[in-house]
Amino acid sequence: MTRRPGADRLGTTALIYLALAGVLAAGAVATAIDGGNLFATANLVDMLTRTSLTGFLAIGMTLVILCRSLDLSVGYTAALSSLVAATTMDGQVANIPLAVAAVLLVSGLVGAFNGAVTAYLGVNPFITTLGTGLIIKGYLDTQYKGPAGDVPALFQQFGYTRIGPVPVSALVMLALAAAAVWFLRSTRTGHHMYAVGGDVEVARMSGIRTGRTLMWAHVLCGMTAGVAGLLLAARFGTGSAEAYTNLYELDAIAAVVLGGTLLLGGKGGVAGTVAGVAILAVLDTVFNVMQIDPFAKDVLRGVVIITAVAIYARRQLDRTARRPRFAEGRAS
Amino acid sequence: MTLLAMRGIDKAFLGVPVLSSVDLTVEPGEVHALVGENGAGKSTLMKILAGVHTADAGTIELGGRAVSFTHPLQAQQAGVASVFQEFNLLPELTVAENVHLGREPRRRGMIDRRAMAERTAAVLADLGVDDLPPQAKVGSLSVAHQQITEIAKALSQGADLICMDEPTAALADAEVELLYGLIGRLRERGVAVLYVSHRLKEIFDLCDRITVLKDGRLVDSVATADITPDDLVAKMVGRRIEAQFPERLPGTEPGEVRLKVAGGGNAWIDGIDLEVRAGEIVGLAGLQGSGRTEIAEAVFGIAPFTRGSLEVDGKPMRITKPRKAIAAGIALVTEDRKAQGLALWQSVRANARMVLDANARVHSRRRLARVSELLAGLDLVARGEDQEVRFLSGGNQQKVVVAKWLAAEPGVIVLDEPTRGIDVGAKHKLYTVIRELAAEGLAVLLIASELIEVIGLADRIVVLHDGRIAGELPAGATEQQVMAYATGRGPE
Amino acid sequence: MRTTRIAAAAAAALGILLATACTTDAPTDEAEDATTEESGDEWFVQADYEEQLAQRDVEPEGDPATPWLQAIEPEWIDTAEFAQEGGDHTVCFSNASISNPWRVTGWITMQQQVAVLQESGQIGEFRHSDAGDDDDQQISDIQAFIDSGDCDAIIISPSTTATLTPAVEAACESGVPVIVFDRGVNTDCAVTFIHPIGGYAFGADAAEFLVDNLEPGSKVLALRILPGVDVLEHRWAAAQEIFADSELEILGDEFTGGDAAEIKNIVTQYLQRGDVDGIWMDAGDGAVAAIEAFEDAGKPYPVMTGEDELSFMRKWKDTGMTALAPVYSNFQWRTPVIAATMILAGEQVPAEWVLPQEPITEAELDQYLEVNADMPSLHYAKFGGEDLPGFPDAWQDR
Amino acid sequence: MTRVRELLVRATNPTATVFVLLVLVFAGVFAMNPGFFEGPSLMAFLKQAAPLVILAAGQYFVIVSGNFDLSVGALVGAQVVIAARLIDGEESRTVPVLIVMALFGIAVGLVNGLITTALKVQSFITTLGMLLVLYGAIRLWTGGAPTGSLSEAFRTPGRLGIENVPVLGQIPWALLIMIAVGAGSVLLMRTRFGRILMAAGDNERAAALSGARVGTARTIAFILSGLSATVAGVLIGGFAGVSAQVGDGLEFTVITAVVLGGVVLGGGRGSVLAAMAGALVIEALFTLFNQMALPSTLRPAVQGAIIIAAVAYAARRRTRPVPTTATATPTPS
Repeated sequence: MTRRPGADRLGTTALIYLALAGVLAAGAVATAIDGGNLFATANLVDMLTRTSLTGFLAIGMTLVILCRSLDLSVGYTAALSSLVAATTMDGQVANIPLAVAAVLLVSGLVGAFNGAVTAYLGVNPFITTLGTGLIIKGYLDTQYKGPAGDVPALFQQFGYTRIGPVPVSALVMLALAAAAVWFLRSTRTGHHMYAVGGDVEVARMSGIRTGRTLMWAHVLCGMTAGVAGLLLAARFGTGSAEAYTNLYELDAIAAVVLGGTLLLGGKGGVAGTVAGVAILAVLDTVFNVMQIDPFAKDVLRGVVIITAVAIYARRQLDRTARRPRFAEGRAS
Repeated sequence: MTLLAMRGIDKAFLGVPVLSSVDLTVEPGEVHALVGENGAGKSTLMKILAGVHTADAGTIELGGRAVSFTHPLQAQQAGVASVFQEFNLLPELTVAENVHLGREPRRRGMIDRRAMAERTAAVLADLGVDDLPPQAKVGSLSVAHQQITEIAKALSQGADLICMDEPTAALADAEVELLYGLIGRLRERGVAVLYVSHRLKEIFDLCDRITVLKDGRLVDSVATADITPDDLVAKMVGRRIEAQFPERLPGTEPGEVRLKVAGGGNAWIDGIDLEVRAGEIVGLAGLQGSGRTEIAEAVFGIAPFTRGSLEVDGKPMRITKPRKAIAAGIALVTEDRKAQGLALWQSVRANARMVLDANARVHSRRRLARVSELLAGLDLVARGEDQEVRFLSGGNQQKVVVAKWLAAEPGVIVLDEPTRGIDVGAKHKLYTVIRELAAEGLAVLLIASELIEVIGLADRIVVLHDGRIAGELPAGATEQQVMAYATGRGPE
Repeated sequence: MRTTRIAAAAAAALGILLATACTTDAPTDEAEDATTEESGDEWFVQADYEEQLAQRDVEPEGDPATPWLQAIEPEWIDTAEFAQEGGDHTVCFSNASISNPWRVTGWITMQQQVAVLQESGQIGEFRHSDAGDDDDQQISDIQAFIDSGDCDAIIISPSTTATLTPAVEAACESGVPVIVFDRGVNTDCAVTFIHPIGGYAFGADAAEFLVDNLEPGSKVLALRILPGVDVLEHRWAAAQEIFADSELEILGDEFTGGDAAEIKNIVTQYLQRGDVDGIWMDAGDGAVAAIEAFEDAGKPYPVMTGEDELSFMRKWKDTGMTALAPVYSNFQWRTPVIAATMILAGEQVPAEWVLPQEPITEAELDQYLEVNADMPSLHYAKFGGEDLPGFPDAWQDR
Repeated sequence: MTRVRELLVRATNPTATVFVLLVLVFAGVFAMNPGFFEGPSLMAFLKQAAPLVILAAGQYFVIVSGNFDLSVGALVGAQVVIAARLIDGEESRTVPVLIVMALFGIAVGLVNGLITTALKVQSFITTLGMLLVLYGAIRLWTGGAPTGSLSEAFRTPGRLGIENVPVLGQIPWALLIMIAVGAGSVLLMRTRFGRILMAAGDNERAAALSGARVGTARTIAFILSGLSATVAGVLIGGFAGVSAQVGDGLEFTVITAVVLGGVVLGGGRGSVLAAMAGALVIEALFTLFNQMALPSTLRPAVQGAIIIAAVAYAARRRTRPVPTTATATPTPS
């Protein structure tokens, strides 16, 4: 009468990785027909590079979505962080630790603001984080008239160095993802995120400090956006306010949902998110290798996201069905 | 020494007083009943004790120490555990994770999953439960096992006082026995139980002391031995209910067959032969999971019959969704009124006319005009028809659900646990209404976990076991006869 | 309890404001180096401004019939080191985006030019990637070109000057000739940097026109697309410079996102509060909506500067208003691919290839409208593709 | 005593908040520029606000039924581009193209609705995907920048009005269309469809068990949103003509407007009139910023802060525990 422990979560994640394999295979076939090789080193490097930025944002986004929240301000936070990083470093290697600390502090505070308004003032996170994004945008537009600050060459290595075909930034992203998986599984705060997203009243009645848990998710989400900002600074060599125009937040949400995390919270995880990020990166690389029109890319992305979620939804329906007691006969 | 002493507790919501100057004392090892009509303030008092709400005034002492809770966690740490009326479980998590939610054991700062599983197994063993694996996902469990998980959760907190709000509301009689056993064990271990229930039988079976609340005020606190059930009811409602079940109304005679199922079955039920005549009340009895609700769902097209035939008023029907059932003149008052019956943020009126609004085939101006009359006829207590139903008590909410279905003037009405979790006054009103419906010529199919209801109201009782009809009994059957079929033992 | 929560939230908010404010107290390099004027605008570099204004009067070298091959004060450099045998070279192009009509027009022109060069066998494969205005994406795109090792030349139209600098440097280091056009980068490692005179000249052309054609004391409204984009900021910086020395009153400068509805809203609101005599725009997008705002409010047409976008020029012709179409030469999109073939053939190219950039005046209006009579309204008059084989269909059927 | 309390409750309920806010913002505008309330400038304000108000009505149906529609901005843009390309300056094509646009709006809504209700994809994802598809497809079709041009007849509703009206000057067609859409929406919410939509947003299961076609009602809501985007597209295109950026970011503005109107994301609560008032507040706020000559760059920040504050104010009542008891005294029986 009971299923194998953990079979569910594993099953969903396995499905996502299966989907990733499928996308890779389909992409490889498509590029091969087109006369290319998706697994050429250059393309592999390209794929891995593209995972890092969305990856950082999507890891934090997974935490807030697990808590049944949302963060539409991460793109703005990342842009702000890139400027904080670049202006604090100001070309000096010695300033790097200070800059990293400043970025984590600022981005964490942005997250704390989102979390506090959402958890304690009862504002829908969609509105909270949209508003926060606007506030940061106003600040950036007023304060910075363009790129500012100077990132020393040493720190730019974060954005450009590779170990073999694997960019350092992708390794850092994977390490952070591993840490997030551990965090969700092995710490109380992480474990409680599932409870808060699953049913906030139940969580509260069980003695979980739900507001604090939600705060933590938002703070960590802010901080991963900060790390994304550090990566932007490393790759740009400077800080850029304009980075917010790229709608990174929607990419991150798409990756999380592609990764099988329920937008309604309480179910999913970072392992799936990494696969979701990878699927988007593979698509981008395939589109690039095949020279697909940039506007066709948007169309295909939209279709892929909807299709994937429709498939997950179908599985979800099957799963919630009661177990039958009698064999089905013909209809009356 | 007194375990719990609450004194002078006041609480108001939005300026409306819910509790005024309530006192409650509980001794160690005592099973203490908290009774009163819905809206009397029992749940609020319990939630204050659990740290869900904070009292506006008054003091709480636990083991002689003054305490003040602003969060459920503080109550748990002080030794007060609670089992609420609605299940407080997360279906996506395992039994072990649910039992330890908010208090996960840690080793070197990390959650110790092995310890979690071991401790859960130990608590379950302590409760004498051996068929519930700690790693099972709660969403896949039966209602009874979920209830056990709830109690295990409360117990594992090492509580001195366990509050239970309607713990048997979702349980069939056999499962209630299991709960009796658990409470007995708790009492032996010196754990006090604060027991909120509407079921007088349980209260007199289990409890040492009874505290009665009415309209947010303390009426009395007496030893169970010193009071009779009739007196207790009188204290709760302030008036004596002469007969618990109203007599059949004169002139109510079974007429034509309005609902007929022959050989009905689907994945959960099989071989269902059932007839309900106009003016007849047929009771469906059986243990939790025996297929009672599944029959209701099949008749109403939620999980339709895939085998057999179904006739309404002599016409064969294929009812594959609720719309078709409604068009055929069938109504279903569902088991869970908050999840399935009401749009809580909408007004009384919007809810009461929902079936008419949703179905062009039953909508008419005449029926719309009758809605107010129906609500009044059910003795609805509300500030007005514009009031949102979430502000109503459980009993009044249920009256809105009934009104919503009666507005469509059905020929067949299926009532699934219509009196679950509602106060005595509202219960009695519903019993009367059910009798009146039969008198008007409706075919009534009544499902209830409380056998006494089925026995007291039904003209015939169909007993289910394991998805099949185990037997049929006439009016006036005894509980023993019903249980014999329900447990699969056959006729006594 | 409630108040403490609100207080906590407020404290968090305050913390953020404080923290963000602190980090920017230190003045940035650019602000210190760049600002020589009182204006305090960090986008204004006096030397560049003066150079561009002067370049407007320099006669470019080369045939005026092919302005995309002309160059102002070129410093020719040798490219023999990049010369390769044979033809069919693989040329790679990393495009910032085609997210506005100006870039769409240019991109068509470039593709038509490539077709010609492919026909002649000079270019074999032409690969391109589009970063959709995302700097990080473009860095990846450029890296992908470098890593593939297939490119004989890399053309880059950077999305943002400062942020693409490291990626362009990396491209240079790969040994492949790099050609940058449109926006620049903060390095001169590219073999050639192709651009029209620039934003200061554009902004100054427009501002001077308003100063010349309006009475002293007239009121001018400035409409801008976005903050923070260098080519646009330079235009406004130059205009501010010129307006500061004039007796025109600047009512305000508003960001419109290039959205016609937004432009019309803003202009309408200004007209409600009083007269507007002149409109200065940093790009032509939505210029017609601004003119319509005057029509709908029943006000006389302003003296106006837009761009060489046809919808504006046609409206200008229809209304007979006093106007100027400053130009940010769209034909520059032809030059990079030609430059690539020149470099791969070992021919000399200018180190900084400054293309001519002349506004369209009322005198030339009819001529340009006639040439482009069949072109869509969001086409640019000085697109310079009239002699390409795909003309006119390629630009008409987009 | 009770009356006073009831009045207080009414004044502070989320729906009333938006009207208070509207009065405050208008008072601010009046303080800056008393001339704003003269006929012509007020009419100009309403003309320019009409598209957002109409979009808010469409978005309201979707939100109150428990969904989101993030695709409206892209749809507005797509409609304007489609109109320009298909009309291409020919007056005679105006009406056929308007019909094509209406069909396209219905089709987009239908697809959104079917994917959301039949395939059970979260509407946030459905409409985000639709946003990407529309954005890409329309540019793919036109090669990146809009082509063609609109006819004068097409531009009439968005640009012109009844001229020479005393005091007011011009009564814009857009205003009349806005009033018609508003009245239609209010009436629609009072029909059985409106009640079912509301019930479906509040408790999907209860509505379905009452026999409501929840999926159909929600799909119709998406279609109404698609149609409102079409009308808004006609007005915006008419007002200002074609540009490449039409509609960009409108989805977030309009959702903000609806939420400012006290409509709760998640469904089942709020009135369509308040949602439209929310859109007026947003437009009035932009006007206020203009009147104050607030630096352009700072405006998003002020806007963001006001939105958070307003929604937090409206939410503060909802976060209180809900009383579970009847608040009336029982009638003697």
